[in-house]
Amino acid sequence: MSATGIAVAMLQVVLTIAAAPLLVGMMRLVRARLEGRVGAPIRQPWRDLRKLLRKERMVSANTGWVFSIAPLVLLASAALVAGIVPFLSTRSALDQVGDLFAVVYLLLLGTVFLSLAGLDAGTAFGGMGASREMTIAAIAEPTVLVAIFALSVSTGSSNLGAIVAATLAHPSTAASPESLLAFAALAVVTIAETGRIPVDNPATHLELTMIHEAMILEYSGPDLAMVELAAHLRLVVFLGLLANLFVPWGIATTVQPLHLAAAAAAVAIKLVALAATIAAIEVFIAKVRLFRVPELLAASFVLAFLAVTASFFLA
Amino acid sequence: MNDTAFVQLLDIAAGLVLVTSFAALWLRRLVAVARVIAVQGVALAAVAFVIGLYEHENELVAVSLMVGALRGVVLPGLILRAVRAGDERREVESLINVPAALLAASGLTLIAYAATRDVVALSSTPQVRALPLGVAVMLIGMLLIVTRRKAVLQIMGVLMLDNGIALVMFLGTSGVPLAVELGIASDVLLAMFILQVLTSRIRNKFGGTDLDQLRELRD
Amino acid sequence: MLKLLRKIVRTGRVTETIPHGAGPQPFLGAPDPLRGSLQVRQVDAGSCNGCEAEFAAAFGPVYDAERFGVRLVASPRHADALVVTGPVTRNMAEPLMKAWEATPGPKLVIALGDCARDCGVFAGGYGVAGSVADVVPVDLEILGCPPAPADIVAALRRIVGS
Amino acid sequence: MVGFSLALAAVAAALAMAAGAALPMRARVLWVGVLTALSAAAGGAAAVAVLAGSGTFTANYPNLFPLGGVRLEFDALSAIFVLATAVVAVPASIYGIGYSAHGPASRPVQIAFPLLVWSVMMVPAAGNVTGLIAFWELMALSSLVVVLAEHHHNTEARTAAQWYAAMTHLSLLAIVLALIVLARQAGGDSFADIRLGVHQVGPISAGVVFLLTLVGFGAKAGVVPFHVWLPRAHPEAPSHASALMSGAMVKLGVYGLVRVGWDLLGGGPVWWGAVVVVVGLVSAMFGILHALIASDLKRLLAYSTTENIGLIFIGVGAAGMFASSGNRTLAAVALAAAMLHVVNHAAFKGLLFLGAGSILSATGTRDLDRLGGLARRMPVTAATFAVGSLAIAALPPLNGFVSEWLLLQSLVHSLPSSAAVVAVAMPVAVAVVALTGGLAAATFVKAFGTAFLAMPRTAEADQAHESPRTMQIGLVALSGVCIALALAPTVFAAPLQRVALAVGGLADGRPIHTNGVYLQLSGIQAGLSPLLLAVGLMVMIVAALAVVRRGRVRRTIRDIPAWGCGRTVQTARMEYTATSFAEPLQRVFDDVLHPEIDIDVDHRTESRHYVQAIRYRMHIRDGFEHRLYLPLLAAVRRWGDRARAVQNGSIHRYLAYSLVTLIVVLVVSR
Repeated sequence: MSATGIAVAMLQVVLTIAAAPLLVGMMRLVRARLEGRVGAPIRQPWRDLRKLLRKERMVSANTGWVFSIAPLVLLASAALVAGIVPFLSTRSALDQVGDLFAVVYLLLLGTVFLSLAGLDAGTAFGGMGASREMTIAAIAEPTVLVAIFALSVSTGSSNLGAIVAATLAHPSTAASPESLLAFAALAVVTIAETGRIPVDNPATHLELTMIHEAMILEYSGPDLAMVELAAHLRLVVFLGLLANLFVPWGIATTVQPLHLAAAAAAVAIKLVALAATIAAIEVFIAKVRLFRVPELLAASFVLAFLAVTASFFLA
Repeated sequence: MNDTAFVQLLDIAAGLVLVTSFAALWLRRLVAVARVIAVQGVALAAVAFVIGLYEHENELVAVSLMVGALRGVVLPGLILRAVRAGDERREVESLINVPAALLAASGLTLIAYAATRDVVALSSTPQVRALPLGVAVMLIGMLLIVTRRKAVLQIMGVLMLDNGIALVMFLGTSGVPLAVELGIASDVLLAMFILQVLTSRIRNKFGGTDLDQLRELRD
Repeated sequence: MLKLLRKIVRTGRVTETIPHGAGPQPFLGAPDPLRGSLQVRQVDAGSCNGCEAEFAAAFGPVYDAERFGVRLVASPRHADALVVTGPVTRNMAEPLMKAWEATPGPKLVIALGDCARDCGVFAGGYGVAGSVADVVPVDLEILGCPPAPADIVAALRRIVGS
Repeated sequence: MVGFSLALAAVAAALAMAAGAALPMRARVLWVGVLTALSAAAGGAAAVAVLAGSGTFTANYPNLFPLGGVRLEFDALSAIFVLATAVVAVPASIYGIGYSAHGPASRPVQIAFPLLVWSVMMVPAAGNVTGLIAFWELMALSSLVVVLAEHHHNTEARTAAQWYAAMTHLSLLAIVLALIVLARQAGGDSFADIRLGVHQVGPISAGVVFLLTLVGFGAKAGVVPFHVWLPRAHPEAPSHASALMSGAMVKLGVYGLVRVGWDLLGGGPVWWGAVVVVVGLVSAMFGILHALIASDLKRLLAYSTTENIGLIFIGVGAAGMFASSGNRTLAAVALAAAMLHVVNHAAFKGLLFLGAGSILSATGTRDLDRLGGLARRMPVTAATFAVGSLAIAALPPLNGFVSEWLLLQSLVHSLPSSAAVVAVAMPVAVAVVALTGGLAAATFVKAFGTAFLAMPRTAEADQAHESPRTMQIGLVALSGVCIALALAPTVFAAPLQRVALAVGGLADGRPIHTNGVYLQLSGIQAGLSPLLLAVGLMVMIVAALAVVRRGRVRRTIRDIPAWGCGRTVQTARMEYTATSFAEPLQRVFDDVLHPEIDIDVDHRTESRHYVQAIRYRMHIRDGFEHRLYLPLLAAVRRWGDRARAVQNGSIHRYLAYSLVTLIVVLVVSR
């Protein structure tokens, strides 16, 4: 583990945290423009977070230590993942610390803590959100791991740096059926895990339809700021994984500042394009009923599964 | 067209044929299923087109254009008309639920791969390596026929089955003679007409084509 | 889908622009952290739903309150301001109190509509506990029966200061 | 050193049994606990010595039994299982001191527990067929006594013991048959002789021996369809004994399978591994689904044991498949994953059972729907149970994640060049492992969340209090083990190589490389450093705290009512229960679980339009028990009734039976 590697990892974490609320602001803006509105400025999520940090923190009598540490664990796991995922360079020091499996399970760690916090609130809606979140997390898991399986068959490793490097070395694999199928599968999971339409509606006010929002009804002030920031970060991490695993061009394979700056620009363009696409699609579709979500995830599982069979047999 | 590009295009087109058959199991609206089958027909034509271009067989290219017109436009168009003509509910009614059907189809795909392993081992051309896809599409077409209740969907299943057979032929023999394809196409067309006439008769007589109700006809 | 896309393209932007130089008169009681970001929890304390309709319109495409950093939230824990409508009925007095207690400070209460201010035509009704100010401390009142969306947006702008 | 430790373990166990028989109650509980812990620690020391490389220890006691002697052969494979036993037995024994004071302090249990610990450690140490069977039976009987501990006031314990006795003897029967056939054909009783003579065993006999082994040891391991005794016996046994049974005893099923199938028989065709993988897949899925819907905490843990044994079987079976198709390096990785999971599961499942025991003794119930709010009342139990829950849900940076990671790596890197059956099995295996991982996370969020968080749902839960000091020591020790195993799995690199070498028919080479911090696998380009992951998480948490503290948080307001959407009363009845938490997932898997739902609606007498009461009952049965065992039992009963006709009390008929038997014997033996 070299000092430059650690520096790259820290840089990634800081930049991702800085960019995540902006990306969410951009998605809200795209949505607003398609709805014929002006919309809030892109920096609005940062303003909201700054304000939340200056508000009171309220802790109800029912809750215990789980409620208090859950936002920290959620945010820390998302931030750590932001250091592992190759956003800027394949030379991040954290690349050897954890591979794609570690990334998936770290994100699950955050989900688990948030669900526990939802239960700890002791309200009906907190438990409801927790139960739904774990349901979706559990049935999304096979899709994610099987998609990783497909990726690591064609590249020979589950390490993120290695996958990216392999795609860079053989550009044609990016358009092979297995990586297209795996991309589609992971895209569906990304939408499910980050609570976007059609699985969950991030802007809903009706408790009965909530998933993510129901768990955090009890959080306020700085705790809420951490939960929100973590949700933004997770969105960026998932989108960044999609972008850089399948279309890695532009990423730096060195640690020279110039290359890193170019890589930052490249990944920013990819993220904006992906996020804008998702936001635009959301305008066109409605949220599905909760009990139809398993069908959606089953379909994504089938895509991942086909990706594995394709990589086994067509290769 | 160089080799890599050929392999990629072939795999993507053949993969699309398989993915559309999964989509046909997944979708609920009859109209959407019919459209997906149209896409499948176009993808199938693309397979033949790519092979024809790569191997410089003008006959195959011609066949591919015909296949595209027939299976991508004409037959699905007929089905769409049949769907729109029926005043019954335009939703798929299935004997098994969607996730189960999808998992079953994944299982069938694995079986197709396992069953064709020996054939694939004989030759290593990209066409032959994609052969299991065709077999899988055939099996999924049969699954569709077996598990769905409406006669219209059975017709779509037959068409998918036939698409699978055509895919196997294109991949396995590197080009079907024009005459054979013409013969098969006319057979399918004929079958479609007969089925359509039958379903409309049934509908006129009994007001629906739910197969479970067709059991009443046996005496 | 294509139909919707065509509609989007053809409609374009419908939000009314704010006349130039019509900056809001700052509301002096607004706490500093709330500049530029205001999360609102709406509480219907017994309204006829006229105010709700106008309030919803304020967040619609034409008035678009969201462009000033105002957003509706689902829980008072997330909120900076409670927008209360209607005369407070007996059954809603306690929930309103609870919602106010559940809101983390610094917080504001905005009474929306004439009923919220003085119970309007419902004053003295057997089911009415009183105006909003009788139950929770009110910081800002928006008058009208119901108030126009433009007035609502103007009042919200006084808090966020933009 | 190894010999001395094993002798010490035996002496301590004997003393503990003597203490259990002779001393008065208070002293009895204390001394049994201390001496059993000493015995287990001595066994653990021997295991550590062998794993560290002191070589295989052998000893011979030829005249112990009339017909055959006992031979001890303590190699690395034995050692890893003995280590797993020691990991759970030492804390469980100490925990038992406090736990037994309010419960199972009777003489039979206090004698049986040390015997159980010792026999569980001696089964892997046995070096011949006679010894293995003798220790096995000793283990079965002592555990049966423990399951029966509370039979006086609990009829459930009696049925549980009947199921357990039946399954354990089915298991013994199959094992004895398998080993006798093997010993006979290979021409020797000791394992060394069998290894030498195994080439004389034909492929068909080898297959039969393997299948019998799978049935026999699988029944002990609690894999589907032999799992039925687990969810009955584990809840009824005293909790520290459940911890030992679930954490260590069932693992001996895995030990037996590996020892006989891949060490003594030296491995076989691909289908051996494939069968084990399939059994593992079914067990993992079935176990976790039933754990998910269980609301009895100990039943949940028992089903989760079936799931984890399933995962270990997947590892072992995959290793077998890889070895048979020629990829012995990958086989070593898969075996390493399975063996590491054996140790890890011993630690966290032991911990969870001890935690369940603490809850049981504090509240008197195991029903999650009647618990809640214990985190504030039992902070030590809550914190340790949280560690166990995170570990068993395979979440980083805890130890369950490390073994699950290894398992996934070995499955994912089965290259397309291998046999068709491998290529078909591996995607399915990865999907099932992933789904079990996700469902396990949901299950343990449910278990921890409904037992410990929010408000208590009943008065018993409200009046709960932290358990005695000795029980806390057991809990803290085991969670310490979990954390240590999580942060430093690298110390297992060399021992796991020794285990791989000990199983000659399966693997060779060094599965794991390490430079102290990183885990690296041979033949696979993938790395992991659980230690640095943990450090990274801590750094991020500290950084987040620092940033948030620096913001001008005005103040923290505590002890206010929760926001219940303005409802005037907010009671614990409104919380999600364990059953409601699992409901969406149960609905997803309706086709597998087949819940039976009854809804009774009572109308008011005045009008049918007004409802008086609605009763909703949902019951989910164990499909295998319902469809396989109950019909089987009914059939046995019918045959039994029929057989009674044979026995009608007439002395003439009995004499006629003797005559017929004599004639048959004469004819057959000629």
